[in-house]
Amino acid sequence: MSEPHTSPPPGTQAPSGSGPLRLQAEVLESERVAANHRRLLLRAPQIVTTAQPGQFLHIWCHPPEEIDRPPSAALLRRPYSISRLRPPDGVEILLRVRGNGGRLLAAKAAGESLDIIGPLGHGFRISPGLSLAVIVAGGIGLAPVSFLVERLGGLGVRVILLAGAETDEKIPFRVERPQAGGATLPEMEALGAEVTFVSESVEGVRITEVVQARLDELPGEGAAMFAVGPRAMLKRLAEIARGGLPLQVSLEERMACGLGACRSCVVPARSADGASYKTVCRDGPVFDASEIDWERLTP
Amino acid sequence: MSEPHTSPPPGTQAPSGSGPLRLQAEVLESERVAANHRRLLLRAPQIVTTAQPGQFLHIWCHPPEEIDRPPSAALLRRPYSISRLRPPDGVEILLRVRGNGGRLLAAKAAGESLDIIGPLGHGFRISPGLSLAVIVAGGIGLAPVSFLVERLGGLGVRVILLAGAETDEKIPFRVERPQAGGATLPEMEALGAEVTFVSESVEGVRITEVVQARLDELPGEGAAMFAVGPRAMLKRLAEIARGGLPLQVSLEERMACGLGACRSCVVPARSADGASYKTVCRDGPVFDASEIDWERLTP
Amino acid sequence: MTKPDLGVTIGSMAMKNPVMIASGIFGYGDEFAGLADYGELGALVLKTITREPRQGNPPAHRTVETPAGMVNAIGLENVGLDAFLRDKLPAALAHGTNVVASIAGDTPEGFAECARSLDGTDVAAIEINISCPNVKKGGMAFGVDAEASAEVTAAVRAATKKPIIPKLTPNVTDIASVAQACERAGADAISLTNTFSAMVIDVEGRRPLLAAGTGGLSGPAIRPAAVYRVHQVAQAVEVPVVGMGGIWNANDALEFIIAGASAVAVGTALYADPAAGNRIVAGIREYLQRHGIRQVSDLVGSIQL
Amino acid sequence: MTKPDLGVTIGSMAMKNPVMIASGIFGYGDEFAGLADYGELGALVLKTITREPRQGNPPAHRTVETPAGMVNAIGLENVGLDAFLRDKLPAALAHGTNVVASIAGDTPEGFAECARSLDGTDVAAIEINISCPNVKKGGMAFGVDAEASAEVTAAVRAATKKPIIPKLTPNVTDIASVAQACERAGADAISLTNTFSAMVIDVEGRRPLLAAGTGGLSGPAIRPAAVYRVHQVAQAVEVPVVGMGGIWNANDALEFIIAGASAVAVGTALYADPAAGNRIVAGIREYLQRHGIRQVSDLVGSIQL
Ligand SMILES: Cc1cc2nc3c(=O)[nH]c(=O)nc-3n(C[C@H](O)[C@H](O)[C@H](O)COP(=O)(O)OP(=O)(O)OC[C@H]3O[C@@H](n4cnc5c(N)ncnc54)[C@H](O)[C@@H]3O)c2cc1C
Ligand SMILES: Cc1cc2nc3c(=O)[nH]c(=O)nc-3n(C[C@H](O)[C@H](O)[C@H](O)COP(=O)(O)OP(=O)(O)OC[C@H]3O[C@@H](n4cnc5c(N)ncnc54)[C@H](O)[C@@H]3O)c2cc1C
Ligand SMILES: Cc1cc2nc3c(=O)[nH]c(=O)nc-3n(C[C@H](O)[C@H](O)[C@H](O)COP(=O)(O)O)c2cc1C
Ligand SMILES: Cc1cc2nc3c(=O)[nH]c(=O)nc-3n(C[C@H](O)[C@H](O)[C@H](O)COP(=O)(O)O)c2cc1C
Ligand code: FES
Ligand code: FES
Repeated sequence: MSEPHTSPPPGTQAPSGSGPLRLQAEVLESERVAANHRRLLLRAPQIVTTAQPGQFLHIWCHPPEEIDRPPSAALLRRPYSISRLRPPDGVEILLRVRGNGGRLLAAKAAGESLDIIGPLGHGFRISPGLSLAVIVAGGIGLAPVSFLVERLGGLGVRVILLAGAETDEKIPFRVERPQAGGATLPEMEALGAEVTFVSESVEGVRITEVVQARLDELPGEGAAMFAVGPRAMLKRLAEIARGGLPLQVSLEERMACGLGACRSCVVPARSADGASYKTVCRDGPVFDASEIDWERLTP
Repeated sequence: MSEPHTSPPPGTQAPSGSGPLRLQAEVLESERVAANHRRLLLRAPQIVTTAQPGQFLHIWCHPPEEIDRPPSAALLRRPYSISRLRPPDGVEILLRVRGNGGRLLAAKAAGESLDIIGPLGHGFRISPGLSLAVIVAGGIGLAPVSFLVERLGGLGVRVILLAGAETDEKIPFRVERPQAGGATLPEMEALGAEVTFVSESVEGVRITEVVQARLDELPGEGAAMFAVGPRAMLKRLAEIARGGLPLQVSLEERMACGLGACRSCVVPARSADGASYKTVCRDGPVFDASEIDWERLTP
Repeated sequence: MTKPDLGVTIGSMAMKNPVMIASGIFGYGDEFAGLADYGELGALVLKTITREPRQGNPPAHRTVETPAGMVNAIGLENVGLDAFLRDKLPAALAHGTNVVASIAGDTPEGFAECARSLDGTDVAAIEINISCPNVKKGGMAFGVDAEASAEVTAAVRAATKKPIIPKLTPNVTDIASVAQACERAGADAISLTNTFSAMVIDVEGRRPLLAAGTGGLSGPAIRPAAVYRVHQVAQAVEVPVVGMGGIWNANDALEFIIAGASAVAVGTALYADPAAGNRIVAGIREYLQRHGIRQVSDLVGSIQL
Repeated sequence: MTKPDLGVTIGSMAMKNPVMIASGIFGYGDEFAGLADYGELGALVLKTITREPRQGNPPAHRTVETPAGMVNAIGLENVGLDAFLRDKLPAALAHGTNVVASIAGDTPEGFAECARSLDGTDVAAIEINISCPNVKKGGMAFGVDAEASAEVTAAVRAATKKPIIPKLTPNVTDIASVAQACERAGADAISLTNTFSAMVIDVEGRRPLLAAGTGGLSGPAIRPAAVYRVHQVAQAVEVPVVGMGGIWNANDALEFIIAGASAVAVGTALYADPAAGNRIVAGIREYLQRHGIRQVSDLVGSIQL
């Protein structure tokens, strides 16, 4: 499972070879899903037919027809994960409003259009023998998880989702705390995942501690871990998982082109030939943990 | 009448000495008044009590609360004439949508606020003996005219308005062409002006030709001309009026501060002491024609 | 935490906080009066003056907006030294904070003459504008050359006991060596940057949009280029540095301070927000408080490379 | 009117229109393929290559957005000459328009080696990158000095018959004299500008935001400063000039052409709009038609001062 995925191993669901598309996607719905978080549903049938979980869209945050006018804020496109597909033609993204780009996107109303390029990058690889997927997600890292859970469910893979955040407000989903048992995310349960959610502010633990505690329960065979979240979390997971579960991680880095051309978004990689950087936008965003040089990866 | 107006002659309605204010004015109404033209009604009681016809507001085109964030387009404020007062607290501006600034202002909805500085500059001076005012306005130059007509009417001055534009669409008012007689502007008639309107595309004449043709009808005593419009029109009027009617003109120039400090918006002036530039924003925008060095004024 | 100390010192000029208004932005300060409490700022640098009044460049146009910036070609229009001393300086001093005069000349002696006349006044310091891109003689012609810059600085040094602050142009290969030359010639501080030489063309008319042909670019657009140069100069000299170029908010000002500026000046931003300086003072104070930093001077040049 | 003629010639390189892609923006052209018809453009300048592969600057971060611009510190990461010739050039040539290779080295001979290897290929011209602000050795270290620039140009001249185009840095006092030195040393054209040295500071962390410390500012922010320099150089040399820096739309491109550029290159804008070059070609054509100008070359340097 830990081969570099420029040539995906047989049986792996590789992104189609047709290359990224640029298109105008109509905003079908825009909805507040939590404090500072919005869900946008876009009409983009071409994305629906080719996208893989873990891939992203590179989005021009201004009206498509204003492409001829240089903006100040959000001059560059912004990368957002594909959060979920809504066949036949819907694509969802979940956004946390951070700066100018997020603000502009959050203000889009149904009926407006977005100029998007995608699907971009390499997503999660699901090997044929997989029977149990442990997804670890932190904060806005939950954005691409629905898509992954659905895909895994469709393939008959059992899914355990271990999610965490500093506070309940830092994720784009509703948190439920039933009388008995721990906190959960009903929307993720509805997709078939077995969910554990911990918020540092309520449960007082970090998701990596939960992962560590539960590692022993997991079967050695047929299991794999998929992680999306802050770098500190991913680093810790890479330690925890070392030598044990196969681990794939989704990384973020500042981008310009989003296509692998400009070499903006590189992360330090381990590789035989000494070429030491890989691009998040094209080689990633999902990497096998073994591809990354975790020592050199800045937090 | 041709004294420089830094110290306004007695009897003249000079702007109050309190200096410009900066305030947040709520947009009370925003209305399309013609192709590419909008009327904004702002709540700004402090302006109502001090403004003079011909003065302007210097407007930050972005939301007031975004002043801490540098914009790209419309970094500088934009000058707009006070078009009309709606006591007790309303101030109207009429805007032709040109570039980024105009576009942003045109998009403001009722309930939003504008960060404005005003009233700025020196407006039209109305000398006590005035009995007939001939207002000549071209295109968007009609913006400040309502305020002037109302003020003159209130003082019992007879007002003849001679207005023109390339096409009917280039002014912020409705044009009416009755069966008998020439084109007129009903809204201006309603304010008490005797209106002649000519559109180059329909009537095939320029407003300056109309002015020239009608100069002889006018009494030599107690009459004055007030002009707002493109520089070419003002230049022509300065020739026509030379030695005859006293003429005041309102000029435009690119501004930064709007306050007289940065010396951006200067126009060549005639003056005894050889100081050769005056600022549109503070010495103007309304000048006595005799103050301007028309030869050196670029078109 | 007790209130952080925002005070900084530039030569013998003690400032209650590190925020100044940049030269040329608000004239001699009278027209902006009332739109903000300028007395609250660390210092006000007035429009550059010359011995004789100047009319500046021809109009139509003198300024033009560009992406996140503006280009100006005012051309040092100013009332001249005498009118400045008589009509302008008293009102500026009435703001109740440090007033810095900015001077220019066609020759080192031209600068010195202005400095000499200012020596007896209450100005707190003198900025030496050897960096105006908008005049043919003097201005940037001095600033692009380390020796010429030093010569002007030395001439001014000989003419006044006031703190003197040469203001540098970014339009040079090696701004640090110009700064060092000025320091050796007796500068008490160095300020930078003035505007970047620039040109905007009216494509429809196939003419420069500015009547002067060319001008100087200022505003947020130049901020990263200005921070770079301030950092270069701060590494190269011992005297304090006054940083400017595109400062719009407290974060921007802090970039300059962390890069090595003891004080900062706000320019173009004032046209949007006459209270930009005050807003920035408040933001710096808030930052210090949030980070538990007792005095702003601890932040100067605190960048970890 | 008949369709206007957009053709221009740079040395022996005939271009169907004056619009290029700037070096480093879209790598070797393969990743952008499919997002626009790059064959429709006048020329494609590929990422600068060096004799040996380079890893470039450390990440986190290599780029950061700034007001109307971006600062990059890629640091000439490239596949090296051999992999370029073997893997990259053939695909680039397949776009069906002029391909310009961009080269750099630590010494004049390093540049010459690259040029020699390119001489036998189908590249239409060679750009000499003596202006990269993001490497310690070579790059801008040459470009800030007229003599060193000429030395590199002469070494490359001796190594190839292809048209050679030194690319200049704006971070100099007198860019016209650097251009003239390159012209005398055998340049067939001059291209400018590369990025402005810049720095962005993470105020919360009190560190540079770019791991390399400093970088180069590009994008609309620098356009007026770039137009100025292109105008200066076009006045000073006889050879054609390739203008760039902040071009976003046809109006911007026309500013450079009217200022004296025979061709223009589009950089940062491509990140927002991969078809920016094509959009600009269309806009230039529309302008020529509207103004009844028969050929774009009539517009070059047509500014009335
Ligand atoms: C592959 C990938 C997938 C992502 N998916 C999502 C998602 O599904 N939902 C979501 O809310 N966010 C996601 N992000 C993060 C998102 O791209 C940033 O929050 C966004 O770019 C911030 O832009 P801004 O203008 O709102 O914020 P600002 O902070 O103003 O951005 C300033 C600059 O920094 C860059 N930047 C800031 N944060 C990040 C970041 N974390 N990663 C990369 N560049 C950054 C911006 O692109 C911009 O160039 C993803 C990032 C990557 C790389
Ligand atoms: C005293 C005064 C009063 C005015 N009153 C009105 C009015 O009542 N209604 C109205 O529609 N317009 C009026 N104008 C013109 C108005 O200010 C400009 O149309 C507006 O600034 C254009 O900004 P923009 O961003 O929409 O256009 P852009 O063309 O994108 O502006 C680019 C730059 O040029 C400046 N500029 C462009 N045109 C003018 C101009 N004519 N005068 C000064 N600066 C200009 C802008 O301020 C800006 O800095 C007035 C101008 C002045 C000087
Ligand atoms: C309209 C205008 C006029 C200026 N006049 C002067 C001047 O007279 N003397 C001077 O030293 N700098 C002058 N400058 C430069 C500013 O003081 C400042 O150095 C520059 O604008 C960069 O700062 P900013 O980006 O914050 O505006 C002027 C700038 C502008 C925009
Ligand atoms: C990410 C990035 C990488 C660049 N790499 C190179 C390069 O390898 N060689 C080079 O000559 N210029 C390089 N440049 C500079 C551009 O070619 C161009 O000169 C500069 O960006 C100004 O143009 P722009 O404002 O249109 O981007 C690079 C620019 C950027 C933004
Ligand atoms: S963003 Fe350009 S290589 Fe990844
Ligand atoms: S705009 Fe500053 S003086 Fe008029």
